[in-house]
Amino acid sequence: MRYSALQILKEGLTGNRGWKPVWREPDPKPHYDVVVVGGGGHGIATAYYLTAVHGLTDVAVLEKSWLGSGNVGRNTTIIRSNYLLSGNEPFYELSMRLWEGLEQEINYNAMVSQRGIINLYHTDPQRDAAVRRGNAMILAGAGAVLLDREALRRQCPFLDFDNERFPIKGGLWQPRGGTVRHDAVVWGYARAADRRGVDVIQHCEVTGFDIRDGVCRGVETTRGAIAANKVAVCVAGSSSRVMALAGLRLPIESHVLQACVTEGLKPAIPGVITFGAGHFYVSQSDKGGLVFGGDIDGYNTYAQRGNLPTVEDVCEGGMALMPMIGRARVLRMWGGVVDMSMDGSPFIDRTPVTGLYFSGGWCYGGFKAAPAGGYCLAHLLATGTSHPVAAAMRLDRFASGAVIDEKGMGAQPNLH
Amino acid sequence: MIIDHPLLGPRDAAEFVYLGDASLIDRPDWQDEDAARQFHDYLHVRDNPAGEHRELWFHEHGDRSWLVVTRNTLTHEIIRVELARDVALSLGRGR
Amino acid sequence: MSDATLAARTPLDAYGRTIGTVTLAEVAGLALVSAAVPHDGDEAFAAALADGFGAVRPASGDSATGARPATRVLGMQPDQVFILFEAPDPDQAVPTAAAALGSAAYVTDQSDSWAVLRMSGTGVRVALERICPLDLDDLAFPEGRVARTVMEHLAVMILRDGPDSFLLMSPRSSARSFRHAVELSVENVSGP
Amino acid sequence: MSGPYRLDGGAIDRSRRLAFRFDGRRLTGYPGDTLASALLANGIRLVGRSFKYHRPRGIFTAGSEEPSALVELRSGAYREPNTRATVAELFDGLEAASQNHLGSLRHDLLAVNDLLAPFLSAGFYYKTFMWPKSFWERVYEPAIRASAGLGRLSGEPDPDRYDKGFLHCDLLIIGAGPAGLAAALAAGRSGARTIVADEDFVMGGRLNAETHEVDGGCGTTWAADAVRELASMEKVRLLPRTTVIGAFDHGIFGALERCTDHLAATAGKPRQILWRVYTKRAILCAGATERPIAFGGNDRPGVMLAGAVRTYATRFAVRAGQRVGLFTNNDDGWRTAVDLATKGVRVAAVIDVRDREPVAAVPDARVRMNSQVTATRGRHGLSGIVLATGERIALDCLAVSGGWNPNVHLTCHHGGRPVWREAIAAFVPGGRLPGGMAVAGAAAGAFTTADALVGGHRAAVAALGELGRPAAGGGPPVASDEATDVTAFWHVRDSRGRAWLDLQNDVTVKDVVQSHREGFRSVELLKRYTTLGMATDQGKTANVLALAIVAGQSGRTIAETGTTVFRPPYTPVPIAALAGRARGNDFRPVRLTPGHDWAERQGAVFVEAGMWLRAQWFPLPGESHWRQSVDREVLHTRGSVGICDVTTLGKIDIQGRDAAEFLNRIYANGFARLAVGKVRYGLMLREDGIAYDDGTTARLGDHHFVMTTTTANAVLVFRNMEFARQCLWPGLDVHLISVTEQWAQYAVAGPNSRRLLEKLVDPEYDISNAAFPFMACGEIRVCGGTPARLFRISFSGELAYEIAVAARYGEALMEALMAAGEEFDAVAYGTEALGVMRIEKGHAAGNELNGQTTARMLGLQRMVSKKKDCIGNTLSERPAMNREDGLELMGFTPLDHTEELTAGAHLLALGASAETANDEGWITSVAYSPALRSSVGLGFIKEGHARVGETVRAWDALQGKDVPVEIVSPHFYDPDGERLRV
Repeated sequence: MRYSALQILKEGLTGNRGWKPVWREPDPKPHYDVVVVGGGGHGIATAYYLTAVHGLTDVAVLEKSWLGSGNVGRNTTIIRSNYLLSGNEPFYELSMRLWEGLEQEINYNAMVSQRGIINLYHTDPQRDAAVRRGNAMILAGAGAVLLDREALRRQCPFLDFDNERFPIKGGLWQPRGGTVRHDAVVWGYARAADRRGVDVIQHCEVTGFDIRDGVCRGVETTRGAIAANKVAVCVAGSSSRVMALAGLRLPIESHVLQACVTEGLKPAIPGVITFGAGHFYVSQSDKGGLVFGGDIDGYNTYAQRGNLPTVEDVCEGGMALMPMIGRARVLRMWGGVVDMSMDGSPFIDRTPVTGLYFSGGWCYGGFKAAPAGGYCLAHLLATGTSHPVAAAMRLDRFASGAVIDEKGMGAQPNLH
Repeated sequence: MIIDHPLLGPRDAAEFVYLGDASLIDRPDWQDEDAARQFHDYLHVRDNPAGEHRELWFHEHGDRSWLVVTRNTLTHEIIRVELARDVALSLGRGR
Repeated sequence: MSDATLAARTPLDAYGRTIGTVTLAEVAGLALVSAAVPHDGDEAFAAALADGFGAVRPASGDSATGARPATRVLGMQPDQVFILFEAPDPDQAVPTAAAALGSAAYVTDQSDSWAVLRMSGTGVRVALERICPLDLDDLAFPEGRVARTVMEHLAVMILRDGPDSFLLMSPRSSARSFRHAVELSVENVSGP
Repeated sequence: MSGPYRLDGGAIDRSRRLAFRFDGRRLTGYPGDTLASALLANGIRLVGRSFKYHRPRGIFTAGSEEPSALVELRSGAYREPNTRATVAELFDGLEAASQNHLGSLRHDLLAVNDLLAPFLSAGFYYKTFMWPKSFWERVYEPAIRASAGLGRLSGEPDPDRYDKGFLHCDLLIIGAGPAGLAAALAAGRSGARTIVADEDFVMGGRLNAETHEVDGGCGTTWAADAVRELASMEKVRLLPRTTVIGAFDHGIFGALERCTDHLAATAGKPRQILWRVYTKRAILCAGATERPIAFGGNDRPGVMLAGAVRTYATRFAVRAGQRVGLFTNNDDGWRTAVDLATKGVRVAAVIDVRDREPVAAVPDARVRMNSQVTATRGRHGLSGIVLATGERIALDCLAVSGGWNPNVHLTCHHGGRPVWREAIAAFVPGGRLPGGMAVAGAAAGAFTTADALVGGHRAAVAALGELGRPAAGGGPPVASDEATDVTAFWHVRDSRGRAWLDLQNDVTVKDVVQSHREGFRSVELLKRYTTLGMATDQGKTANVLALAIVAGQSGRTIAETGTTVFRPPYTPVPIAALAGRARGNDFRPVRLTPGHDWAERQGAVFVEAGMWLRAQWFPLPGESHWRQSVDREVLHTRGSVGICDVTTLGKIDIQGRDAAEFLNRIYANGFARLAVGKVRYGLMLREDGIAYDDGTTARLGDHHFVMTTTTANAVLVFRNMEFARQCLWPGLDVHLISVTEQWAQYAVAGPNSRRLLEKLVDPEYDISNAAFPFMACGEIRVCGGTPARLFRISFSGELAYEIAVAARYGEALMEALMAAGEEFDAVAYGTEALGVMRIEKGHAAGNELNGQTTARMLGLQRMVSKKKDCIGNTLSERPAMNREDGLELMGFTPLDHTEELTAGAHLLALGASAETANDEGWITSVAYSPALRSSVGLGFIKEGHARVGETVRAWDALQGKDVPVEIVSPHFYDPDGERLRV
C-alpha cells in the first residue's frame, strides 16, 4: 500500500478500516544470506540498504524486543553534519544527504525538519574552534554559517546574550541541521525493507554465535538457531554484551544519556540550539514539547535511567542560556544506554571473526548517523570493502594511533 | 547516588569524579617486550560488564581519595567501597 | 630598594552581617597550614603534633583541639591534616608549623587559600539546608566534625565549632560568590 | 451557600471572598478553593480545547491527574502555561486564561480539525505531507506546529526566584492520606526522623473528600488531628504542597515544594524549592487514581470522574452539575451518588454495567443495572446521555467510575514493572522497587480506609524495625471497610461516535484499534504511534483503559500486554525549579585574582577563562579600538617592561622524599636531576601519548617542588597526579596540595624587568644575571621582609620573571610593581598581549594543546624521554602518531602584510580545490605582531618543516577569506632566545 494524501482520503471516508500492517511478522527461516542483529535505526537501515542498493533480499533483522526499542526510540531526534575531523565529517554529511531524500525514497514521512542547528560560542578560543569546524564542514559540502551576535539575535531574540557569566558572542549555524521524528525512522525503513523481502523479526533475542574455526556461521536465538553467511551486529547500548558472546572485547563503555521533554507549548524555539558554556541543547518538537539534554551521567551503567544531578545541571544550562523557558514544565525525563568509545567516534568494521561484522560505538550521536551507518555497513557486507567515508572507523585504530578524537579527551569515554 | 566512603561514611556521588574500570590500576611495565600491546589493551579494551563492575571514583570535593567502588551496572547497587591505594598495594604496586 | 611595604587584604574585607537569627562573619588572623605525613611516619607525626601543638591526630572527618591558642587540627585526607591556629604575624604560619613539626611532616601554607566565614545563630542549620548536601543533624555531624564538600558549585570545608556555629572555608578566588551563596541561603529562610 | 452551584459545608473559608478572572470574566471563590472548584462553583464547564481536534474540554478530575482543564495562569512574564486548574489554589487576584484556541474559547476556528477527524486518525502524518518535498518545512509543519502545542510561554525571562535544598531522614512518607498519616504517626511517635510530603495543600488525602469514619469520628477531623500531632513533633517535618517527583539511586528522592504558588506574589522569596531527600526508608502512600470508561462522546465537558464529583461536593462544597448521573462498574462509584444525594444534589440516574441488585438506594434517581451509556448530547457541555436501550436522560454532569488504579509510578522508577491484580482489576506495585521503599494503602491496592490505615501503620513499624528502632506502642487507627467491589469493564462496544481514551491528545478507541491493525502491537509502539499517554498527564487516567483495549484486540490478557514505563517526574516540574538559583551571574561561581580590584580600577576589560575573570587589556583614554591597547601593551613590554597577572595558572605544591622521581614519571621530559634553585619547562602526556598540558616546575628544595599548570587544566592535572600517586605508585613518598589560591603571581617581562624588580626585592637577595640566571628560582623577600618566590622564566620571550607573594599581598604587590615601574613607563598587560607575545615566540597554548596534538606535532618530540618510564611515552610511539607526513606546528605570514589571518582557516595547496581530501591543516592562533608589523599565525600543516618558504592558502570560506600565506618557522621573534638570557 502506497501512502499518499489520496489514500488517507479514501481510508478516512471508509472508516480507516482498510489500513494494512506496515510489516509482516514472519517466523525466522533456518538460513539467511545476511543476519542483522538489532532492530534499531542502524540495523533496519542496514537491511534496507542491503536490499535497495545491493539487491540482497535474503536478509533478516533480529530484534530482541519491539522494533525501535533501543536508542532510536529514546533520543533527542537531532540530525546534523557539523563535525570537525576528516574521519567523521564526510560520513555524517553522507547521512545528511540520505536524510534529505529519505521520505520520498521510502514513502514514509519521518518529518525530517531542517530547521537548522546553532552551536553558540562564548570565548575567542571557542570562536576559533567554530571557524575551524565551519570550514571543515564547507570543505565536506555540509555548509556552515558563522553568526555574529546581531545575526544570532534576529534568529533567537530570547537568548540571554549578556549572560553575566558567559555572554554569547555568536554561533556556528548549520542551516541543514534539524530534527526527525525518531520512531518514524525505524518504522519507515522497516516498512520499506519488509516490502523488499527482508524478514523483520521482533522478540527474537540473540543468545550466542555459531563460531567454528574462527568463522561465524550463524546465531543462536530465543527462537532457534539461524544460520547465515554473514552476521552484522548493530546493537548500540548492548554492544559489549552481545560481542562478548562472540568472545570479543571492545574499546567501549556503556553509559546513560538522559534527556527531558516539557509539556506541549506553542512554537517558541525555531531550531536546535546548543550552549557552548554549559551542558544544554534544545529543540522544540512538532507536538510543542521542548526536547533537551546535556551530557551523559558519566558512570558505567546498563540501567536505562540516570540521576537527578545531571538533569539539574542541564536545566541550569538552560536557564542560563534562555531564562524564558523557566516556567515550562519538564514532563518526562528518561535515559538511554549509549556505547561510549575510547575516542568518541564509532566503528563500522569487520571483526577478528570471519563473517562477523560490527557497527557500534556511536556514543550519543547514533541517531543522526542511522542512514549512513546502515548505508556503509551494507556496503561493507555486500562488497567486502569499507565505504570511503567510513574507512577510518576501524576497530584497530587505537593500536595504530589513528584515533578520531573530536573533543580531544583521549581514552576516557565519559568525557567524550 | 551515594558512595559509602570507607573513612567518611555516606557521601553524595556529586562530590566524586568518575574515571572508569579499576583495571586502570594495573598499569603495564614499560620495559616488557610487548609493552605496546599491553598498554593498548590496558587503556582501551574494557570488560564493560552488565552486573558487578569495579571502578575508580575520585573524591575530588572531599578527601581527595581515589576509591575502588564495586557497583552493579544494572541496578546501581554498591556492593563494596575500598581505598584505591589499599587495592593498589594489595596488587603489589609500590614504587 | 623600595620603601613600600605590602598591606594585606582579607578575602572578604572583614565582612560581617546578621540576617534574621543568623550571623555571618569573616574570620581573620588565623593561620592554616597543611601537614602531610611522610610514608611510615605516623608515629613521629603523632609525637610531633603532640609536642608542637598539644593535639592528637584526628581521623579523617574529625578535628582535635590543641594547646596553642585557637588551635584545631582538621583531619582532611588519609595522610594529611590541616592545622588552624592563631597567628599574629601571618608570615610566620609556615615557619611556626615547620618549627613545631620538624621533619615529621611536609607543611604547606594554606592561610591565604581560603576565605573563612563563621555562620552562627539558631537558624543556621535551616539556612545551610539550602546549599549543604551533608546531614548536619546533631548525631550525624556533632561538634568538632569537619568535612569537605561542595555547595552551589563551590568547594567548601565545613567545621562545626558550636551547637549553632559552623566555620565555612571556601577558596579565596571565589570568596564573593561564596559569600553571596551563603547570604542568599539565609535570606531565603529568614522572615519577610 | 452562594450561587446555584455552592453547597453547604466543605473545607472552604466562607469568611472571605477571593476575586479572580477567567478569560477576563470577573468571578469569585473562597480560600480553600482550587481554580477548578471555583470555576465549577461559578457554573463554568468549558475551560479549554483538546490538542488535536480542538474539542471542547472541561474539568475532568479533582487532582494532579487532570488531563483536560489546563489553563494559562497569571500574566506577563509570570504566565505559566498548561497549569492544571484542579491543583491551582485560588488566591485573590488570580488570573487564568483558556488555551489552545484560535479565536475565542467558544468559537475556536481550529475546531475545524474535528470535522477532518476521519482523515487525522492515528499516524496520518506519517503517510502524507511528503509532496512537494519542500512543503514540509514551509507549509505543513508550521501549520501543524501552530495548531498543536497547548499554552504559550511568555517569551520573557522567568521573573521568580527558585531554590534547592537537601533533607535527610530515616523515613520519607509520600502522601498524607489515611495510609500516610497512619505511617507517619507510628514513625513520629517512635522518634524517628520522618518527613511527610503531600502534593495537596491540605493533608489528609481522600479523607478530606469522603465521609468516612476513623476511630469512631469524622475522618476529616481525624486527619486534621493527626496532622496537628505530627506538626508538634520535633523529628517530624511536614511538607504540604510538595510533590515527590522521582525515586533516584540509593534512597534519594526529588521533591518539589510549591512555596508561593498559592499567593498573589512571592515577596522576594523562592517560588519553589527542589528538595533532594536522602532517606533510609520510604513508604509510598500515594493513593490511587480513578479511571473512566470509554463510551461514545465521553469527552464532553460535564463528563467527570465520579470520585472528583464527590470531592467537589464534599471538600469544596460545589455541585458539578444540577442534574448529575452516575456511570459505574463498581461499588465505590455508588458512593458518589449516595454522597451527592445526601448533600441535596439532584442525582438523576445511576447506570451500572453490572447485572446485579442496586448497591444502595438513591432517592429520585433512575437506576439502570446491566446498562451502558452509548452516547452523549451537548455542544460545549453535556446536556444528556443515551443508553444502550435508547433511553435518553437529561444531565449536565455524568460522574464516571471505571475503578481505581494504584499510583504505582514511583515504584517503577528503578525499572520495576507493576503486576496485574485481577481481584481489583488494576496494576499494583511489582518487583524491583527502589531500595528501601515499601508501599501502603491504595497505592498498594488496599482500597478501603481500614486497610489503608492498617497498611500504613504496619509499613512504618516494619521500616522502623529494619532501622533497629522499636516502634512506640499503640496499634493502627480503626475504620470500617467500605464496599469496593469492581467488575472490569473498559469500553462500551455499542458506542455511537468516538470514544475517548486520552482526552488531551485526542486518542480514541478507534485509533488504538487501527494502530493494532497496522502492526503497532507492543504497548510501546502503540503509545508512540497514537501518542496515547504522552500528554501532560502522562496517561494517568487513560493508559490502563487503552491497555485493556489492546489486550482485547490481541486476545491476550492485560497482564500479558503489560504497561509502558513510568518515568520521573510524577507530575511536571518547571525547568526553573530544576535549575534553582543557577542562572545569570549565579550560573557558576566567579573566580577573581587578588589583583582583580586593582585591574578594575584601571578600567580593564575582562574575559572569562573557565571560572576566572582575567584582564584582557587595559584601555587608556583615547584608545578606541582594542588593538590600540594591545599593541601598546606589547610594544611597551618588549621595549621596556610590562606586568601581567598570571595568578590563574594552576600551582601544585609537591613534597616528599620521592618527589623528584614522581615528577620524572609525570612529565615526558626528565626531572630527576633538576637542581635545587632551578626551574624547568615540562610537557605532560596523557597515557595515550597525546600532549595535554605544559608548564614549569621549580625545585625549591631536595624534597620540595612547586609546579605550574595551565589555567584550564589545573584541576585535571591535580586529579591525574593524585591517581598516579595513590593508584600507580603508592610506594612513593610524595604529597600534593594545591596552592593555586595561596599565591598571587605576576609576570614581569621586558628588558627593564630586572631593574624594576631590584627596586622591590630586599637587598640581601642578588638577582643579577650571574647570580640569578635564566631558569633560576628562589624564595626571597620583597618590600621589607614580605616572603616571596621569584622564578626567572619567560613566556613573552623577553628577559622576564614571575614573582609570587601570599594572596593577601597580591593587590599591594601589583600596586608596588606599577609604582616602581613608573620610571620605566611600565604597563600592565592583559591576556591579549600575553597571547600576541606567545604567538610571536611560537609557544603552544590552548588552541594548540587541544587534546589532539602529539609532542611531535608541536616540535617537542625530543622532550619525550625514551630512557625512563613516564605517563604516555609507550603509546606515543604508535605509528599513526609518528607519520613522516604528519602535521607540524609552523608559523604563517600573509604574503601581503596588510592582510589579516584568521584562526580556524584551513590550509590548502595553491590551486587545490576546496574539498576534504585536499585539507592540509589549519591555522590555530593568530595575532597582529607589532614587532613584525604583520598578522602572524601559528598552525598545523603536513610536513611543515620541510616546506618552509612554500606558499599555501589560508582558506576561510566561512568568513569569506582566502589568503596566500608563507610557511615559516613558528618562532617569529628572537628565534634564538637571546633576549631572555641577558
